[in-house]
Amino acid sequence: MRIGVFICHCGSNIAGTVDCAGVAQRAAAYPDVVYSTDIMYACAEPGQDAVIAAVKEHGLTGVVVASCTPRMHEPTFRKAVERAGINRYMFEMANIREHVSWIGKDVEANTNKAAELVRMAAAKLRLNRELKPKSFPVTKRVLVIGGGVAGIQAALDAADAGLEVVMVEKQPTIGGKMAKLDKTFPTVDCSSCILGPRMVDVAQHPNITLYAYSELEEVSGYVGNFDVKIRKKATYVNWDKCTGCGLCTEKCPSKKSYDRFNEGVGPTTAILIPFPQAIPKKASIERDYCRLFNQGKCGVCAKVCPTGAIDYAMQDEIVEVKVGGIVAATGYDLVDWTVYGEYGAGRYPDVVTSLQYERMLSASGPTGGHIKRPSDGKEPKDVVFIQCVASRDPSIGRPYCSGFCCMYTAKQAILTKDHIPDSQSYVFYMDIRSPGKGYDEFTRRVQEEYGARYVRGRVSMIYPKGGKLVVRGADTLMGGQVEVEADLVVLAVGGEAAAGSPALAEKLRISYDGYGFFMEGHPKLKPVETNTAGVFLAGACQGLKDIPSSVAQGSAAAAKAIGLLSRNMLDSDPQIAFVSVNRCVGCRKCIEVCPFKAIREIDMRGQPKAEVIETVCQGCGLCNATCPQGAIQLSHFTDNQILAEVEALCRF
Amino acid sequence: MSRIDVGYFPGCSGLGTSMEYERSTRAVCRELGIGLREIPDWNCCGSTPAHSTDSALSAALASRVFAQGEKAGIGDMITPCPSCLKNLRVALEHMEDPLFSARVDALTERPLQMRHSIRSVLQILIEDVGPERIKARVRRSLKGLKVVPYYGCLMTRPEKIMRFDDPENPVALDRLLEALGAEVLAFPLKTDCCGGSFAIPARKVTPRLAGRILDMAGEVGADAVVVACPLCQMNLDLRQGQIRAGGVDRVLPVPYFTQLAAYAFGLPEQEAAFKKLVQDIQPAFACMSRRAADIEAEERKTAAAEAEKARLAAERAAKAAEKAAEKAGAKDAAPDGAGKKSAAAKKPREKADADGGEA
Amino acid sequence: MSIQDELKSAIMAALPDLSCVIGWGPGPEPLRAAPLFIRGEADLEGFTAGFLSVNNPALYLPSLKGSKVGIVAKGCDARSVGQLVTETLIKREEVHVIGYPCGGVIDVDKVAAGLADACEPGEVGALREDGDDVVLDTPKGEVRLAKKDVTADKCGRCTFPNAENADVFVGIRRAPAAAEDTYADIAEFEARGTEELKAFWEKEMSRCIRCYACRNACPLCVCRDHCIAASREPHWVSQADDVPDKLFFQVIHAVHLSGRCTGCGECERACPLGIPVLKLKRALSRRVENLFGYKAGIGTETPPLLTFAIEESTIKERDW
Amino acid sequence: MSVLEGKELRIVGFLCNWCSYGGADTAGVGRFTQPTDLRIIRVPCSGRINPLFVMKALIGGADGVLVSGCHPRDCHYAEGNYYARRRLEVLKGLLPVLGINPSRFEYTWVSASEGQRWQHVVETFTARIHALGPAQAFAGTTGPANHNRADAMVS
Repeated sequence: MRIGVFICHCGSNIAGTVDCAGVAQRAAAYPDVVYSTDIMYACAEPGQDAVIAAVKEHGLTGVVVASCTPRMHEPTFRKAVERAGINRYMFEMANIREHVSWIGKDVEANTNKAAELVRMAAAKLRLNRELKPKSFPVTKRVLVIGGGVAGIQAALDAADAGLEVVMVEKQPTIGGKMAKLDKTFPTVDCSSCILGPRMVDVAQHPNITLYAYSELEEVSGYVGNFDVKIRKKATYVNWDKCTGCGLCTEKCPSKKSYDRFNEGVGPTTAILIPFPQAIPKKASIERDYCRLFNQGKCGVCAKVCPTGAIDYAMQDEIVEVKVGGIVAATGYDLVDWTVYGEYGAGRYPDVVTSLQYERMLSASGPTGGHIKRPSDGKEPKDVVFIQCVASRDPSIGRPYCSGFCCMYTAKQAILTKDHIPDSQSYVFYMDIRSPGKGYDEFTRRVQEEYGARYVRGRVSMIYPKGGKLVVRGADTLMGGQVEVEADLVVLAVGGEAAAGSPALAEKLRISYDGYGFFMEGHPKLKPVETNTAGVFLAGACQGLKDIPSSVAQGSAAAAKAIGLLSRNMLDSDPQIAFVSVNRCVGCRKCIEVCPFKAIREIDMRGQPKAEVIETVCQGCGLCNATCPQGAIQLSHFTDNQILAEVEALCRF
Repeated sequence: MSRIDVGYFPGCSGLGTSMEYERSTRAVCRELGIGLREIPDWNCCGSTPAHSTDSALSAALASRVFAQGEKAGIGDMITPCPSCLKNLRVALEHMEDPLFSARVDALTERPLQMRHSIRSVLQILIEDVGPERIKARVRRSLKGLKVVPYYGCLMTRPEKIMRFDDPENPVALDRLLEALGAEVLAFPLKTDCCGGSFAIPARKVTPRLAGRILDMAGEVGADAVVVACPLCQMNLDLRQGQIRAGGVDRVLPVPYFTQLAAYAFGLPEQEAAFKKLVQDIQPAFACMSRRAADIEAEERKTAAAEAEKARLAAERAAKAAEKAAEKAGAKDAAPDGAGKKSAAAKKPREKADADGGEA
Repeated sequence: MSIQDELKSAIMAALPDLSCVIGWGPGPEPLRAAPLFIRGEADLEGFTAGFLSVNNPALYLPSLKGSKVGIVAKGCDARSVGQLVTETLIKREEVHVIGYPCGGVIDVDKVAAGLADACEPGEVGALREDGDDVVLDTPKGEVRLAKKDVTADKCGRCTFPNAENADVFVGIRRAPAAAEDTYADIAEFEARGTEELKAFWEKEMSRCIRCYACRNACPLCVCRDHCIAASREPHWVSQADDVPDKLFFQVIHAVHLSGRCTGCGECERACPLGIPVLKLKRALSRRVENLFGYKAGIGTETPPLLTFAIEESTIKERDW
Repeated sequence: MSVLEGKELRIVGFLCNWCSYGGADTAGVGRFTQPTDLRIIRVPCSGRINPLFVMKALIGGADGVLVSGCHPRDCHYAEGNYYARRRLEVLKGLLPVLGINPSRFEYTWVSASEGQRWQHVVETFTARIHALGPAQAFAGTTGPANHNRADAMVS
């Protein structure tokens, strides 16, 4: 091999504490190095041109650039060497900026260290092999998981672009959290009026197939060609026959079911259509509350149903689809706030969550849009809002800001005044966080025009006294304690990743953080991609966000999916594992550990052997470290390449 | 009854302001088979004022207490005072850090050798003795006495140090008082501040905070506020004049739970030491007796009514069974089966009669 | 009927369905039995199962995959079978395990020590068990040695004397020699300190002749011809005859067996130079057992290094 | 290849590309000064790290070996670090019986944003290795030094 070494000064960034010429001189003596020089800015156009010129002039077959981190410019230089006519993988970088010049001032030590890093890079490069990507066809269909506003947006955008879309929603209706809201900030628009038409679009779009009351069972395959199994949970109502007339829900004798859609504000029936605008507008039976399932006799709904849609023997069903890309839009849940003893831990009925309050405010909610205290049904006059409940609280493992509570609390305070003009709202807050178009103005309006009293401080205790709730807290601006006698307390409960998010992440093989939120590919530059190719994120599942941000991310995720599936063929990264079949003894250990199910067993003349599914392999190398005889190797990070690096460093 | 032997740290207030706590604690522990071995030549726990000036000095005082225990072979000890408890626990916790421990050891010149634990009297009564055994020891039930349990700020907090009960809504004292027969009322200010720590820096605050607790206790209809902390007791009991001056007019006795336990166990006044309280508890006991009589009368009435109801129900069932048997008998001639049925139907009736007779 | 005879009839009963049964038969010397491949009644002559049945017949199973094979198994042999099955290196339905209660096996090196100047072990004419003793015919007359003094170390700490996973078990199950493996030998060894141990291995490995007998005797070393000790791709060790390379081979063997080694001790027994290479494997087995409660070859759970837990209750990472 | 005699010791680091290598980059960008002893080998994932690489380095003359990957749950490849954690934790049990001071090896988790933590890890580990001093070779080397053999491997 003929190796060329280029030591970058990076202006004075490297040259300030590394003798670059000295390093180049030492590198010239390394095995197979035929050309070595230092260079002012390797990444700039003249620098790249110099590399290309040297390749041609000296007939180089491999290049080492010692400069910044490969996480920055490896792609740049790979392209450059490719332009020079060398395979892009016949290139190595030594990180002598972030790992040398920027972290030490001792020129002698830095120069020595830089020279050794170059030696390692050259030693590895000698074992590099030319790698070429392979291409494969894609399935032009997208799976959207979650039918909240983010998922709806992603589905509609992708469907409008001509892709087939499969939407899976866990609940019997799409709409998500937004469908539960009465109004939206800062325009105080009717939430269901703006969301409703979008939901209808989903139902009517010829390119969208909706599986409501369904969950993702299993995902296999890889970008462009995922095989997805969807579990359609039994609704005990044949939706092909159900017309959504609602007769069954009127006659159902079990009237004490927990009303999931209404957050338990009022009871509901065991067979139900979640709300009037539900999509699909179909009835389903909550088995836990149905008399027939629990007491063995009833069957009223089956008797009254005009189309004979009720089917008590219905079983879950598995549907299999092939998709090319996946958008996860699973949203969030409210944190279980009853961990807070100081707010009564759920003992006081007149302490409600913000989402329950939305249902009370909603004209289509169980109270018909009248705000009523759950304890006695009376109209409250003094309403206390407590912000940052289960947000920004490390003591319960929720140190993050939920981001939307400040705004919806302001909105709810305004709506309270609208509903009950002689009411007085109090808002306990930590900070008012209202960045966003028209947001800060909104939080000012609630104070200035609607007379909500904002108290900066935490609430230490809520306790009942004479039919009221005493809310005691600090007023950190006035420097004292305040006590408010409230008729109703609304907790602005923060959000957390939707229940089951980690399990879904495992199925999708994407990373998730300690709170269960899915990890984006890069916090700045890849906000909707994940580290698993072909899986994208939209909405609060990636991190809590408000409606416009969720919608924007839904569109962004759709754009990524559309971009991906606009091609007929995809290229695979060649830095993947490969098997030398004659060394493989078929012990299956690599198959066992592979996080991506990218290795399968094949039969080769009666012998079991491992085979890498090239399009699925992500190149982690776990199999390589597992295989006792080293029969499976990770291209570009083979045992020999790493050993060469180790040995370049060894003293003995 | 199994005996429990444990080291005992009375704390300074036990010798003065909370003599009644100390005296009743010893009596109650004796009655429940808890052998108290007082730490020989004990000293201040380091709570006041050392802990606000020098944490190592404060811990050194605590460390000497443990060292004195060690001399007597005592590793586990209890104390009635939550403030002592907190300070001794904090010292133990901090001394887990070798650097801090070294500072303390330099002061005491006597590094601790044993593993130490310290708990409150309330904790040992609830955790080691348990409500059942306490209930079994009651000779003079507190039935009819309406009480609110007041834990104060320290008994369960800081959570990480005290590691006892729910920090916001503790129930240990509730359970104990229930075992003694008292009616424990829901009391939302269980762990509120009594103002004790403001007694010197901000004197006006104390009666206001203490007043709030008394006011709430009165509002929920309590005859007495039951406490477990000498400082709380003093603030709530001694300051009722100041509190009245502040506009809260509630006169309530503030006994220690150990005093009530001593009373319920039938121990003499010199051990219950109610005379040491500023607010007389006797009116509360008078209330209790009246109410107990009412309750018992009510209970008799309901028992009788229920027995009557049961009797009627059984009668109805028997009649129905007889009817069914007749029908069955008419339908097919199977006298065996029918006979069995009616015999079975008769049984509850006999039983109901017997119950009714007893009532 | 003696155990030996019972085993013979069990073998004959099973043989029609099997390509062969592996047991023990006459070896090169009276004290050293050799593996015996029984294909018919005639092969049963000289069959032995007992004190001299040292070799682990499970060694041959992976190479006989594809046909159903029977083996006569001591407890430790059965653990090897169990581990091979767990790792799907062999199919359970392709093995017919005939178990018997093992009372320990001979350690010929210990016999040599016991014989002292009487003769070489190879010169012993026959071995007879007599109660707690063994009696050896030597050119200089009978030598009587306590059986426990000539029994292999592993048998003293044996917790698994009976092949619990056997298809057929002959005889009455024996109580284990020890309730659990305390790894006291490893603790004692480790207590010698790193400096002394470094010198120890330098000395031991300088004697190593790189014959790979340790590897070849190991029933779980299934790479065989593809061992990375001899490959160029990947090239983990050089062929130089120096201590670091030879030691590194032992490290490879130990690391490859971590969470898999059943402690049959064949590696150490096979070493012609008596280098105690089992120590390294046992050190790792102890660690695996402490961390994951896993004992290789018992039960069917996935070996701990081929799986993981999201929260590891026993691993406390260093907090920096 | 020699280190700066008397100044440096030889510490080999194996870092996963996505978290810890990024963390070391972040430390560099933040100019968090660190000792110069460490040489970092970049691998895609801590799961790629065969414990034998660690042993190769230690027997080959590294005075210390440091492995760092993504925090549990944050693995770019979802599970690699979980396997690494088990394997490296087990490996710690081999060092003392081999006669290698177990303090010469450590593994930890550093995310791409934890530049300061990386600095702290490097400082702490380097100080630890300096306290132990240089490792002694296993006597009995007769062949040429290892890297020369590496050269020989290719040619």
